[in-house]
Amino acid sequence: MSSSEVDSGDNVHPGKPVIVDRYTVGARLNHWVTAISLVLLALSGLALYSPSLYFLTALFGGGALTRVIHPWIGVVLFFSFLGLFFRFFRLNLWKKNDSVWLGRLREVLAGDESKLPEVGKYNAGQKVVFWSMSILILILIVTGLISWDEYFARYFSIEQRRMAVLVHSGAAIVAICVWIVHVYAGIWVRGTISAMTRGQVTGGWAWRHHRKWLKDLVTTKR
Amino acid sequence: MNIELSRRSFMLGAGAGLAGTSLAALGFGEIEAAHALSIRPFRLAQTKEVRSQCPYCAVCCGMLIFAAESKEEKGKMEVTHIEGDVDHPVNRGTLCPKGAGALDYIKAKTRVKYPMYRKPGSNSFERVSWDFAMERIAKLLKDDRDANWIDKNRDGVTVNRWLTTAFLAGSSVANEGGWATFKVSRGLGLLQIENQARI
Amino acid sequence: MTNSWTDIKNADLVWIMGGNAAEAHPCGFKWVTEAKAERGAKLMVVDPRFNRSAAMADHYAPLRSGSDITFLSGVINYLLSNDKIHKEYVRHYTNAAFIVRDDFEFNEGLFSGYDESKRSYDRSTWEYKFGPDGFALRDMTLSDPRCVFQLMKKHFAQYTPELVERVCGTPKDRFQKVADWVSSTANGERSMTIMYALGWTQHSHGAQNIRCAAMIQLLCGNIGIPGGGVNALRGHSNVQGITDVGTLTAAIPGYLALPTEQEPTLESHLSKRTFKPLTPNQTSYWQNYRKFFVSFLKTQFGANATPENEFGYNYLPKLDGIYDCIKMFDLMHQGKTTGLICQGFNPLMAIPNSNKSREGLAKLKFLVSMDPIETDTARFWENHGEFNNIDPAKVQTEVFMLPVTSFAEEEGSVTNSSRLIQWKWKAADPYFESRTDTEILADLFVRMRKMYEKDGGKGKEALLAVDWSYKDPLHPSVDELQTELNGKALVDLKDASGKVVRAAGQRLATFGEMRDDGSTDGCMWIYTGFYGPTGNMAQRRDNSDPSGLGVFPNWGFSWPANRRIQYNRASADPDGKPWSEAKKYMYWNGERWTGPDVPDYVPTIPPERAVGPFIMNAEGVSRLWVRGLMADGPFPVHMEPFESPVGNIVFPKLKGNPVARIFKHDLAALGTSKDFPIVGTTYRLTEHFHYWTKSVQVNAVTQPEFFVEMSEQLAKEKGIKHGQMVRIRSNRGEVKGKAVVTKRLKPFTIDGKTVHQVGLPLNFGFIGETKKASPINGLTSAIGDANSQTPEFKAFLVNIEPIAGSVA
Amino acid sequence: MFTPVPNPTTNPVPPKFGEQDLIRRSASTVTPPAKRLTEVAKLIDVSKCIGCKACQVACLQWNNLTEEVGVNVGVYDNPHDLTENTWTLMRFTEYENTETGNLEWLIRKDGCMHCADPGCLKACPAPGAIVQYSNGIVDFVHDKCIGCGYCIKGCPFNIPRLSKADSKAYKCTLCVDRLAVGQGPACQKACPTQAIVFGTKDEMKQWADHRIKDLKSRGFANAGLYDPPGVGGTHVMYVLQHADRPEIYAGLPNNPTISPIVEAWKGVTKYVGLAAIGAFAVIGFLHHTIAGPNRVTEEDEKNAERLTEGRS
Repeated sequence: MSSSEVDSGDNVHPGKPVIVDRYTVGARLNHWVTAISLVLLALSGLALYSPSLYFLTALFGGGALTRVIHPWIGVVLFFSFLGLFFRFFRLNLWKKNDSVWLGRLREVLAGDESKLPEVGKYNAGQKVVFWSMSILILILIVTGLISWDEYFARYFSIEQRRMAVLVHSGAAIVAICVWIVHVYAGIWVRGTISAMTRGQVTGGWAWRHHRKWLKDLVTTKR
Repeated sequence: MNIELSRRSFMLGAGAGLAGTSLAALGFGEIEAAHALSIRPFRLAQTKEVRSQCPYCAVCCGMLIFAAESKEEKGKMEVTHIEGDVDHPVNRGTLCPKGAGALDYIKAKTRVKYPMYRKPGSNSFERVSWDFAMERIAKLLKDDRDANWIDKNRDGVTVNRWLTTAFLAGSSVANEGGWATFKVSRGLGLLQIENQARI
Repeated sequence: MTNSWTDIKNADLVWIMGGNAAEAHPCGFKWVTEAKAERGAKLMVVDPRFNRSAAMADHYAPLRSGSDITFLSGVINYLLSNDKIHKEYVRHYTNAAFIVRDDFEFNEGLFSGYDESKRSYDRSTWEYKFGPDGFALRDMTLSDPRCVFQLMKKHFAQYTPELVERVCGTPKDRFQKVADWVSSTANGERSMTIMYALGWTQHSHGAQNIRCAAMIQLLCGNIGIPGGGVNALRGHSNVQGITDVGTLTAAIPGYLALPTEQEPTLESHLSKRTFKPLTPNQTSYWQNYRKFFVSFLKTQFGANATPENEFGYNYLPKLDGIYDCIKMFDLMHQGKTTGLICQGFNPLMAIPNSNKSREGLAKLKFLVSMDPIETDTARFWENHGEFNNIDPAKVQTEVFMLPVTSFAEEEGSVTNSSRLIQWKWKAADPYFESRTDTEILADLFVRMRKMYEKDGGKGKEALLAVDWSYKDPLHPSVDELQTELNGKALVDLKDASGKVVRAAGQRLATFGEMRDDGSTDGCMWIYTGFYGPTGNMAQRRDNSDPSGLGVFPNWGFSWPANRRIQYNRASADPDGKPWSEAKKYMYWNGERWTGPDVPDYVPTIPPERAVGPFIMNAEGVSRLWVRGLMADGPFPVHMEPFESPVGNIVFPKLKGNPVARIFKHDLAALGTSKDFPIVGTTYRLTEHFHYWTKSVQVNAVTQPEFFVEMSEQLAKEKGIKHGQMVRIRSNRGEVKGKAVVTKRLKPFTIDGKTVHQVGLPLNFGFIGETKKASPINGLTSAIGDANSQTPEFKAFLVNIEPIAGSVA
Repeated sequence: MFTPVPNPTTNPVPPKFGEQDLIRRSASTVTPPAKRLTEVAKLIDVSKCIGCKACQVACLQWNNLTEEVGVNVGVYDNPHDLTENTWTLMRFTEYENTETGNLEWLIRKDGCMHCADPGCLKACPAPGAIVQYSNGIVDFVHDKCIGCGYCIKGCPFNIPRLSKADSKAYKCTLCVDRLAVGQGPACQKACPTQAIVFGTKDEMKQWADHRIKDLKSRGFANAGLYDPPGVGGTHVMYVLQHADRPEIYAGLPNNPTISPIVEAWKGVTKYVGLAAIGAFAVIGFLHHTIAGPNRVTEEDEKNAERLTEGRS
């Protein structure tokens, strides 16, 4: 099974069109908790990050509440993402073909997938998003805790706390960019969003974008 | 009062007049203006100021005591703030940490509010009336005085003394209270009288 | 203080020793920093610890606690042997020229007349030689071998810098610089002020420490001039006023004496104290003693004081000895005392040997505490674990804790350290049920008098003789009491020509108006004029200073006679001219004495009358030689504390002060350097005031907990870590505190031996906001100075050890 | 003696400055005032400081603050650090001067320096929570403070502290309410030895010169004024006996500046970050416009059906 691209819960339902189960209810819930946290974090974080976006604190009931809520959402995000991580990390492990796929980014962006290797459950782009988010969230939680003065100020020097906020904001910017890529990819690649809403995609979608996954699925679920 | 140079009252400089007028034009009253600015209104405004002096050491620094009606005891004036008296030639408005904190002395947790009495062998004080305390103390004093009074010594010299009760006089009481203390304690015939001068 | 706080700014050299002005009197110390900053003055500090004053000093010299006399004698020797003295001042304004009796002797630390069995001196040989005219003999050339000056030279010759180093542990160069700087003021051009406090008084030879300082200042001519003087920095706000008013065992207001039982009549009392001049033309102001004493009697007994009954003289109690606070607590400990009234006094904390004090208090039938705050004494019967270990059930003492108004809730006059009487106005109403001291005492007194009137009793006559004719006997007014302090004419006072100079009922303007025939009253002559006919001088608030010398003549009232610098006639030479322009103060203008101050002199006596400037002294001059006025010698000698890490190196026969009084219990409680090798010394912290501010939250914040200061070397030797809890023991008790290991304390080398010293702040106890602590006086010994009975708090022996596993 | 400010009056007085005198406001801009106030300063002369803590007490009293009673840990510094209630603190250093062989007890009053270029204000994300008046006062406005603690990180002197009670940041206000009625700060008024004096910044510099001259005459060749240019100068200045080594005074920073990390964070990063986010969004948009959506074709569906055939 180790080389199989199939996750527990994945399934395929022949028919017209073919329907493929891509994400279980648990995975989807987990994803959306993470997603909402991330959006809220981005909004509250940006509000505290740049005076020009301070108006966003209104969404959270003012500056002080924004400051109070942000780190707690961060904690939620961290544990939520931890869930996603353990769900998804195995199929996000880097494979040789991923490098090939990434090497042909031009074709990817052109939507010309015939020239790409067959993709498992996740393509290299998704894997990059997954791993960068994993690393960034780890950085964010660590630096976030260091700069969470209400509880942790006394354990760190000023210099460490200063560095932490700088790294935190840098990491957050990168994370937001990664998030943009992630969301955009979902929109651009039509038929993707249903994977996270209903948990299902069409067979055609799977054939087009994750052919190896579909094939493995058909094989294993025989 | 030549000690105060008016120069210094202008220290805050040119902007002051401007601030006053422009605010007035906006229709802000003084106190409201201060609130609007997030600058706390001056605490001492409309309190009663009294010139006093520090109760601690013998530099006897001049103090300004500010008082207002008590929240705890209606109808009574209580001290709200203390700072140094700039007019005073010795301290010139300064106070040491004791003097600067003298308000916390007036309001100390251990301040005695009522006459308190502890019975022999008891484990606590109980609140009593002034009348009870005074009557009891007077009785104790009289009993001891009557029991141990010496009007003449062995040589027949009139000595009028009472040696079995002692009086430790305070050194922070004012001179007038000090004199009353002397008059009463000597009037009773006490010789065991001391104050802090020796220690 | 001979001078005033603001006068310190006129000093060219400030010497702080036996005190820590920056710590204990920060706002007075301001004038030291002013002298430094604006005058370029130098500050030197000599102290066992590098303290807050030392932090401000240009020169610091350490000395072992208790060795001050040797250090100061070293300075005296330096001045005399190098002839660095103000010669004319010494010749004319001190008794240097006076010839001493031939039978006076000094041997191995003891003066002639010592009686070991009585531990006292027969002081009759410590006297001048008198001529046939009854006046003392003098040699104005100062060369007679029996004149005070020559005796002094001989007496102090052995106090060399080497000896100072051996005894005091002061490095020679550090001592030498002090002596050099002192000598730079022996010229009338520059002045030095000496500031001291309990660091000098709290020794068994404390009074002699101050003698030394006075002698140095006289040799330099620094008494009576701006920026000079010997300035005692007093503790409590009104300790000066309360001492003036005489609430001390043997006193009557204004430094008059309470009669002893050897004085059965008024005349026998007065004749001993009305001193005749010892040289021609002298003022000898105490000749007026009888006027002051009779006026006092008129105030105490009012209409009951008549010429027929010697003005009520025999109503006064008479002494059979003195009852100072050490004696008081010894009697209490012996179970001889029934009751104790503490008015603003916390003796469990303040009196030496707290364990003895606690045992004494437990033997009382009743204890009354009159205080704005709860004191440790008022709660002495309460168990506070190791800090006050007592079983309440076994204490049969009745205790009263009476609420007294605080300083802000009453009005009256208060006398500061420099004799300046100022007014405080009432700012707030009494806190809850509190009453003023006067109201409480009046209530008690009136009640007792009623009891005696109704039921009779012993000593009734004396009790009822006291004048209590206040308008409202339960509330004598401040105005009435102040009038009594000041004095008034009881009948029309007339001058020689018959003109009325003061109408009956009018308040007196000066003590010069007092009479000895009962026609004036006034219980405290030195204050007369402070509430004179023109009004309440203590309330004056004109802070102008026309001379710029910090005199402020119209601010309050400085007793006596509104004088700011005492002995100020000495600021001019015998011809009445200022010693120098730089130190110009009071001078003769051809008609009278003038200057920025009130002359300490009859203003119209011309210089050629050769009346000495020290008008209170029968000699007319100051005393380098103190005659028989001190119990332990006419000159200072090196004496060790009763508990000392070393023997007396200078006079091996002397054990402590040979004439200090020691009670049996206290003798037995002395420890030895074998068991207790470390010198302990107690002091207060700037963040606290005695035992009051441990009840003050904000002060508890700034110094929250008892600690002991020690050198890095001692800490290492004992294995004590910074901030660790340590135990300090003396032969009388023990205390626990945090270790403050500091570079500011250094071990001393005394006669080749290393001597450690620890510093023990005294402000902590078991009542209040600070962390609980045992009274520091649990360690100290109840042996006092031979003259003043001030306990030896500044030098005693302890040992110290770490308490395992307790690092802060 | 530096002439003290006369006693306060108990009559209400209009404040001498206010909102219209702000020259900086955190996370927002202000209209520069038409006329600037004279700059004021507090001068702390360490050589005159006896460490009595009167300033600490006066500060607590004037500002109605209550500090906890702590413990002794082997030093005179109490409390042991600045807190939300202790806005000023005496820090004690025992310094052995090897040149003179003398021990020096250096006692420095720590607290807000009221920098001309305040790092706290720069770091603060809440508009108007930190303000700077043209007379030099840097004040925290607690209604607007959100308690993020960025000011602490922005401060080159490590001064502000977060309150455990209301999670807002606190520090010395230079007694803005006293200055507004013409009084000096409470700590300055109390200081027994005039180790703290207060006046216009020019007066303070002159007074400092006078003090430095005195110190030099007493052998402190390196005596000098601490008015660090790295933060544009401060409105709390020190006279130091050893101005060449401020760090011996309980770690007073030598030539402090706003930390480059903070500068980076509040400066370039902010723009680069927002630009990056914007760029990603724009690129996405452009890509979509140019490349169009990536749709699944009929054929893809067919292929999938083919693959799964016979599997039902």
